[in-house]
Amino acid sequence: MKEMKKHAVFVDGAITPGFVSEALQKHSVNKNIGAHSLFLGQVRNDVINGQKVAAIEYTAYNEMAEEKFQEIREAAFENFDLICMHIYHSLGKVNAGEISLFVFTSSTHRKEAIRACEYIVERIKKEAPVWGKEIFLNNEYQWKKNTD
Amino acid sequence: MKEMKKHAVFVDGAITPGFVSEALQKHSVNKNIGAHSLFLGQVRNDVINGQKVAAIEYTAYNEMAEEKFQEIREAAFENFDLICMHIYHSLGKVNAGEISLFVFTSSTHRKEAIRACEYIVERIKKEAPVWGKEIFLNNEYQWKKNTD
Amino acid sequence: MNVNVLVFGQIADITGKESLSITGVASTDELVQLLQQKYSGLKELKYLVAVNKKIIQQSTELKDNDTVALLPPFSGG
Amino acid sequence: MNVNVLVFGQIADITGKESLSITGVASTDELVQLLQQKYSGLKELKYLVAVNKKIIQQSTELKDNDTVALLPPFSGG
Repeated sequence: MKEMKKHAVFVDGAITPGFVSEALQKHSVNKNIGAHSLFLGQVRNDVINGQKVAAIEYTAYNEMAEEKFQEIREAAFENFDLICMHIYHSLGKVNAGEISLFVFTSSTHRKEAIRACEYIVERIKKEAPVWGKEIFLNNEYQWKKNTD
Repeated sequence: MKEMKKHAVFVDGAITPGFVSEALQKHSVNKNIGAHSLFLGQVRNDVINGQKVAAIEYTAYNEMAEEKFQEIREAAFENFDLICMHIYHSLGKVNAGEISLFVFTSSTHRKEAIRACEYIVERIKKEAPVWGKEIFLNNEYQWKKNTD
Repeated sequence: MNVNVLVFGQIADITGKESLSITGVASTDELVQLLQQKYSGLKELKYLVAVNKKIIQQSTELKDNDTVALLPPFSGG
Repeated sequence: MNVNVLVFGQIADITGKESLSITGVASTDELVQLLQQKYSGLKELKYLVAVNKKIIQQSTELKDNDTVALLPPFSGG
């Protein structure tokens, strides 16, 4: 039986720049990596109907999301020549200007890393059962809509 | 006369994970950014004719390279809907496992950031007058060849 | 027979809670009809239905203790 | 008339120095011929020629104090 390594994806609150640099630092020991591609989603303070977004509060169908992230992970390794990859997504409140999604792919060559990263980001946006509640400065809210 | 802002690209030695996190941190104040795309080139310890690469030593035709980076920068802003972009490239010795190129694009939406980042990386590889000398563990060397 | 129903996002706003326990429905179509009677706001919303974490495209028979989730459009990232 | 010649990478390995001062050449073709006589290893190398930081595709007339660079294939990043 193939053992499935567990990969934690959900992070409580914002993903910090320090978290990103630690992730990078860990990969310096893997000296057959030639290219890293990183995507970071940052919360915007959009103005919607005159109200400014102060934060997004993320919730998820955790068990289903974890299975989906695992499925995306396996598909990425199957479709691209990757050495490693990581997905981190916030749950809970993330303020405007903070980071809520971090996708990190590493490969021997740049094109595989870049394409895999984009592939993973697109699948997460379309397929991961995660919802963002846009909380305005006046404490009202609306449910976020993802653009294509 | 249009004033041209100077953008330092060359960095002495390796680009550290801490440098990357500081760059990210600085962009948290820009709250109309929704997506960052980062490319990081890492030096591989390739084995070539039985010899393992220990480091790459980078040299450049600095004045021409700076003009080329500025040209790529302007073309990126013209072709993509970017909020900001940064290029950092090492000069001097960078050990295997360390980072020698850092391209950083930020946009409102993910697709523009991702595509601009790839565009910039490809142009740097093809057009920037920079040379890497692969130094082997036994102190012999050869001049690096970029793959397509 | 009992099924667990999980709701998320704006659907949870309508139901006022994130999970419901429903008895006496044999299929997802029956379940959705029952929920629409109970929560009329549900009719105006777009959502996918998942049974035991798998998204279904057409009405699916339900077994005791199945988990059905109503998933409004995803907006992660 | 004097031109400054800059060489890089494996070309600097052949010349043993990174810059040369050359007099009495009127065009880039003349300059390259002179350098190939002086450094025969140059004939086996691929390189581009830049005059005052602009890459040229064909022989170009040189003026006093122009800077000509011989650029082997780039390998940055």
